[in-house]
Amino acid sequence: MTADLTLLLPLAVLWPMLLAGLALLPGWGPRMLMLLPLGPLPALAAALFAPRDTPVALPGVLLDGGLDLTATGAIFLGGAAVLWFWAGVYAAVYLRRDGRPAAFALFWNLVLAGNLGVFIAADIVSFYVFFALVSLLAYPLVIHDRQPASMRAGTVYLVLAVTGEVAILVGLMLASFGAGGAIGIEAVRAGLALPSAHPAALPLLIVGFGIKAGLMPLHVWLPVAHPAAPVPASAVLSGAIVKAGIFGMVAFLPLGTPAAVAGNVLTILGFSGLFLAALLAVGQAGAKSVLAYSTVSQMGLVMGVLGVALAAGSAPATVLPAVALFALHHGLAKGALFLGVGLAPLCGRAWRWGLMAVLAVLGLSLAGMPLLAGALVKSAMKDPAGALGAVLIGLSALTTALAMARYLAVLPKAKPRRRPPLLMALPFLALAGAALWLPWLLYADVTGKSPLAADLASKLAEAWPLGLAVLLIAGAVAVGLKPPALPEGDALGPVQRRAAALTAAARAALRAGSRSLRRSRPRKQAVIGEDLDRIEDIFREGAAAAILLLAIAGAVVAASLI
Amino acid sequence: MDLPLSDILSAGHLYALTGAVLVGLGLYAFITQRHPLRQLLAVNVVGAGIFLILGSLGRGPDATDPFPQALVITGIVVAVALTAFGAAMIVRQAETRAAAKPAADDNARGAS
Amino acid sequence: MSPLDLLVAVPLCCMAAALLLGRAARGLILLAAPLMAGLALWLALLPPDAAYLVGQWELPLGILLRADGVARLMILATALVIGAVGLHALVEPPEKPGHAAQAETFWPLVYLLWAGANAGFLTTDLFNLYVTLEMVSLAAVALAAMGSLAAALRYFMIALLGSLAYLLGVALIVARYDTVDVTLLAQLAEPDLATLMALGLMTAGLLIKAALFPMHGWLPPAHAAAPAPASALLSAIAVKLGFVILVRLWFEAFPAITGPAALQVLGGLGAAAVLYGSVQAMRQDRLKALVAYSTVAQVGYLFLAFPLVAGAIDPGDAWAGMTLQAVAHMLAKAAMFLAAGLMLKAAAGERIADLGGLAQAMPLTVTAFGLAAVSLMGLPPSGGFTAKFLLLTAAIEQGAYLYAGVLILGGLLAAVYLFGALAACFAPATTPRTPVTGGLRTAAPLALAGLAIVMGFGGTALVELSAIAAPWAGPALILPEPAP
Amino acid sequence: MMTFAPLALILLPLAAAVVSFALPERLSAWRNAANLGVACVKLVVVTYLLMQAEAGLVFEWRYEFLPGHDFVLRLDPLALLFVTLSVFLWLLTTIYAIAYFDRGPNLPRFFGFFNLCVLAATGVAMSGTAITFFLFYELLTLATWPLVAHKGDEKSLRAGRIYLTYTLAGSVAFLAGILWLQSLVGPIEFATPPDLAGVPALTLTLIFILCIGGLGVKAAIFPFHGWLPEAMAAPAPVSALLHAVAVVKAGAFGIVRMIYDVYGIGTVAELGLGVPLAALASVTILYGSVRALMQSDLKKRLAYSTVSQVSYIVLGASLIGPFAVIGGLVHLVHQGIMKITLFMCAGALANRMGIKAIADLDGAGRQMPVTMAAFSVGALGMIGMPPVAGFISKWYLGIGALQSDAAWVVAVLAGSSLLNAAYFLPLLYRAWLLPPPADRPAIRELATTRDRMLILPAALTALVSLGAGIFASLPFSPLGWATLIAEGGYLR
Repeated sequence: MTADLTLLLPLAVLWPMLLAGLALLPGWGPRMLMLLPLGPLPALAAALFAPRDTPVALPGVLLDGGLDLTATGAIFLGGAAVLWFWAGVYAAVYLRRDGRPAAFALFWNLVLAGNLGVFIAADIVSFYVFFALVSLLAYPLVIHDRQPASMRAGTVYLVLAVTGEVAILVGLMLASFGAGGAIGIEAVRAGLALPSAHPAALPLLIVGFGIKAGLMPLHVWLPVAHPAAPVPASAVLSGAIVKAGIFGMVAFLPLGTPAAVAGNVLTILGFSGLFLAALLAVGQAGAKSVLAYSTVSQMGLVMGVLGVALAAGSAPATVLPAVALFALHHGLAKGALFLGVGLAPLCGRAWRWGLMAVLAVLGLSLAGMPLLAGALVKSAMKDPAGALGAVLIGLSALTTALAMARYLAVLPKAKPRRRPPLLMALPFLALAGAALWLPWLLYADVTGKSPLAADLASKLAEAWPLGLAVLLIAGAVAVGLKPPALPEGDALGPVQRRAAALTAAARAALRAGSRSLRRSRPRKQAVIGEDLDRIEDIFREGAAAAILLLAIAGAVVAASLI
Repeated sequence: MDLPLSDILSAGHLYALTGAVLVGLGLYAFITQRHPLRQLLAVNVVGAGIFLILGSLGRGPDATDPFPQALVITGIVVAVALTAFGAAMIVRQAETRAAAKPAADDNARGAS
Repeated sequence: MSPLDLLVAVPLCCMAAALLLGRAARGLILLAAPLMAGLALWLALLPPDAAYLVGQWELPLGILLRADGVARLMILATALVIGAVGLHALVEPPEKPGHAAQAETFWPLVYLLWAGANAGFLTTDLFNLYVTLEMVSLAAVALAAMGSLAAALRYFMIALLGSLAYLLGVALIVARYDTVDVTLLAQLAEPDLATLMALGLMTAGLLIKAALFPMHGWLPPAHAAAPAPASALLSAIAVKLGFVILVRLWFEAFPAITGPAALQVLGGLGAAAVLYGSVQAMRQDRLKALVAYSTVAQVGYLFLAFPLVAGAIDPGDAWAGMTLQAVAHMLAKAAMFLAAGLMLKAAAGERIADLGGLAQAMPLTVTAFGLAAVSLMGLPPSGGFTAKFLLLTAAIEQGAYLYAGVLILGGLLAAVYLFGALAACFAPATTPRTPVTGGLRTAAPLALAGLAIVMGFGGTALVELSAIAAPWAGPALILPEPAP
Repeated sequence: MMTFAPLALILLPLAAAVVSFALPERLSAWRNAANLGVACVKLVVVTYLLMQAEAGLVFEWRYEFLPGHDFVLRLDPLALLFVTLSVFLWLLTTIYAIAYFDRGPNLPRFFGFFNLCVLAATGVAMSGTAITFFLFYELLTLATWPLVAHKGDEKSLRAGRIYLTYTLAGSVAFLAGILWLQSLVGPIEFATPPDLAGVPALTLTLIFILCIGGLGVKAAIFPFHGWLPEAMAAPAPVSALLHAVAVVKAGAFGIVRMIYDVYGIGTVAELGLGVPLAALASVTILYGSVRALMQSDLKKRLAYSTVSQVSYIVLGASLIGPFAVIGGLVHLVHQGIMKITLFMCAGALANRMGIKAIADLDGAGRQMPVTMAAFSVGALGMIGMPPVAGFISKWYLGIGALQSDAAWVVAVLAGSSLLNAAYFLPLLYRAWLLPPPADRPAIRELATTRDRMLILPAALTALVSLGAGIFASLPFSPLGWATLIAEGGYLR
């Protein structure tokens, strides 16, 4: 029985690839779009039923790769599968009039395969393959609508994704070498903890995964790329794909051995992202941008906590379950929030109020409203976050709440008298429900504590930042205060302009240089040629022959006498 | 090296020396003269000098060595043949030139 | 009867027949070519100590013919070259338009050249060598005269000068040693002034015949102007006789008295010839002039080899390299001249730039040119490569890096000018070409060039053949076992 | 009989060459049949040999072509790697070439020299002595020259001239080097590396520089790479062949032989020659990439990409570590498959739609999706994106560099990956995402047999390069074979 169930792991990644292949068949594009929800089903089954920590070897594949489902990985996998499933249902409706169904289905399924594969890879090579798949092939999803803004966003995305890939590749090489050439993820992580590990390995990995997960200064692609994609794709980008970066850190950070420098840097960057990104979110004009910044913020929280744990040398078991749970909640909630953006124009009148209510609950949950799932996962995160971290997490409720309020405020206006189609509403509600329910369900299993352990009063007491936020929002609304309008991708614009100017300058310099190299020297050949002609004329004379004859005869005699 | 002149002459060296002088004269003419006919004659003078040298070698104190003589005869035959051939070519060239006056094929580079 | 005298007698008879038959003599080559090839092959396969005394006279006076490795290879190559050139000339008579009589004079000259060359390769008597030298010169000048009388006349004068210098040297030798036989001289020779002067004069005279730089002035005009088959014979065979006689002089008659410095004079001139000939060839814009200058360069290799042979501890490789260079050049250069002749006939003019479109119009002829070029450049697999490889190995082993450098550079320069000509054939045609191809016309150069290439595969056999009765292997005529 | 197997691999293409030269154009169907038939027979022979070699058999054929110098054809595993690659790719290129030219001028000549190239490349692979290697190496130069100059226009002739200038200069340098070495240690056989103990270090270094310089010309190592972009004037099948298999690989292969089978890694390390060579290769890698970025012609960009990529092989060989040499060897195969894909696609684009400049690529993906899909796989592989085969090479090279204490090489690899992405991804962007120009007529990509022959070989090589990456650790995968070679010979 178990033997059969381990096969769910390869099936989880092969099945979407098969679906992707089918999308290539001529004329099958629309059909495969309808079948998008089928993709993550084996993965869901695997997350539920496949045995944990039982590696499946895949002899001959890559460098004798393998798949393995860890307990943490299972939560990531399950959450991603749920999100992908409902987003798939949503996409099937949302994109039914789309002009490029085959392309969407193809890349959707490939990214899905990569995303799921990241969570179950047992060796670094497979991991890297899946990571590259999810990272680079998400590009077509970002630019799916081909609008100029999307294309620009796609370019930024691609540049950073490729940079991240290279950083990860080099980091993994260094790490694998440090681990004596091992390629198993466990062994490599153990190797990173050794004092002999290459000093650049860990930073490179953090940079690489950080780019994917939106670590603060490297996050610039995220607020431009996530909003550019079609709604269901944004949902998986922000909900699931970002988690690949988080999972990378989960898999490779050598928790349990103190790594002060890397840990502290990660902490600082993570927590500053937590606040800065949320504040930047407030300045955004588009609902999707707000959500994207919110994602940066929330992922900053996760990475901050991971940084603290890394610096302190906390055991993985004390950190990872909480991180997984947090990621699960954030993924599902953020997915639902994104789907809400797509639903908003379709919800007239009463539907609008219902939608807003669900979204508000989700927002509050993200902000850590007591009794909601978000508070639960945040409380789980406070343990490994240390004292300061816990305070910061508590404070973040304020900024998150502001961001969420902004989100609700800029939600697209509804067209009158529209009813949302069932197959778009259902995924939204299902994801929202899952986000609010699953953490409760899993809390005990994962953390080993009862979700209701802490008393209600203390939780409410900890919610004061949330109250402050409510007050601030009410005040702002009352006086008509408008947030500043900030561009998507904050620092990106100026950087891009500088880069363009530099490139142009370099091009011009190179061109000038090559031109000056090509400038030919005056040709002397003709002059030498005339001389050669004259010499040859001399040789042709009989007189010259006679003289040379005597000379050579003399030379031979003289040389023989030497 | 105070050989009296008579000794030199009696040893047959007179012929050899004359031959050498002829060779020198011929060479000088070959170098200084440009016309093919004159060059041909100059070469013949050189040849005559060489044959004189060869011929003088056969003259021993008591008997004549036939070997150099044989060589000289063969050489003269060859030289005569070649001279005739050369003269024929020079004549032919003169005829062609006369036939096609302006087409001076001598000054063309390379082949003709 | 022995192949040694037949190889001389048969061409002489053919010459007589050709003189008598006039125009009808052309067909004679159909008989002579296979016959001579067979004789040459027979000669090559004779036991190592084969010799023949013409007319039963004892040595100082008699004419001894003997076949060492060099002679065997040269005679075989001569038979192949003249046979192929003759068959080619059968269908492509070497005549200028309006000079139909030229074709008549061609055939006797060919046989005269053949007889003279064979006799020269076989004999070791300095005076006989003089006679053969003159036979060959006479034939060569007459062949050259088929193209340009002026060039031929210049050739004649200079060649005559060379002959006389040689003769003077022979006279001095006779005076000093009273013998002209190479093998006897090897035992008698002493390094006195008379001998050295004789050697110097003979060498200088022969260098004219062999057209070694700077005495090559007569060659390019004569070879470039002659009809293609004549040029082929001139470049392939006429210059080789001078070379072979020099080999006899320096390595057989006077190895004891030729100092290293004197050898360096020859080697240095050879090296200079390689470079100078190549540079001049690069500058030519007419195809046949280019090929002619290529001969100047290729002759340089032969003399560049002299110090390498003399300086080697085991001279077998260098010796073989020198000999094979001569043979490979014979085959390749004859092929190249024949191919060039056909190409120029089809082309718009005689310049290299006029060759456009020929690669398409007459691919086989261009292939022949190309294969010959490969051998001349010393690219593998080819006889030229084998020869240069052996020489280069010898040069490097002796630490003669200057010669090694010239060998390498010469190959590169050859590539520059020969590929330049080949590339021109690939250019598009400015006007439609009427290809001159078919039958023996194309087959002859192709076969010769093919042989030059095939030589590259039979290196071991050729090296062994070249070593037969070689002077460095022991006293002449007391012959060693063939190398295992 | 089996000792003749190497000889058969030489004689088969020779036969095809003779047939190609001899048959007139109106019998082109027969010529095509002969070419394909011989290619298939070779493939069968090689498959058989591979299986025999797996069992440890080594075939050898020798002939004394000059006293003391043997002409040796030897099928050791390294030779088989290259032979297999060339035989496989040649079959595909032949199919492609038949479709590409259809009824062009001068095809007998083209296919004749084409087969001579196969012969020479196979010979280079199987050479058992330095001299044999040189013979085939030079033959390769000669046989490819008419192919480069095939079109006969001024550009092609110029390219041919430049090609010859470079390669002939290179081969004489190589010849001088090996002759020098032979004069010191006797004939060099790869199977029994010479004993270099008595040779002064300076001499060895000079000889090494001569040889590597000579081989580096064909391997297009900076600063000897100038001929390669020029050679783009040749028709597409030739470019594919020059760049993917025959010429550049022969150079790189020779460098591997030089380091591992002539000098031996011990001597190279002792003389300190590995690091400078690796540095040179690194410079080439980066320089080629930068130059590729500056090109506006599709084939030129691919050419500079080759300059860059081939040096990976040299890099792997010069790093002298187990993983590095595996990486270098496996890249020999991987780069071949991927680059031939790219060139065949570029040729198909030019042939079908007249696309030559990069700016013309707009919308090509929509009109020729199969071609562009294959192109994309090749390009992603070049970048090193998994699971395409190029990734495996880079992985091994990176780890190998670390093993050899050369962490800076990893930075080179990373930089090169970024540059590769920078010059390949815009191509894919144009082809897939931009609309085709309005005036370009619509075509059906796989309408006729000829179209399929033109495009499907590239599709197949694209699939193979995917497969070589995904199934890298199967026993007969390129990686498996490279590991076998390394373990059998170079890791002792």
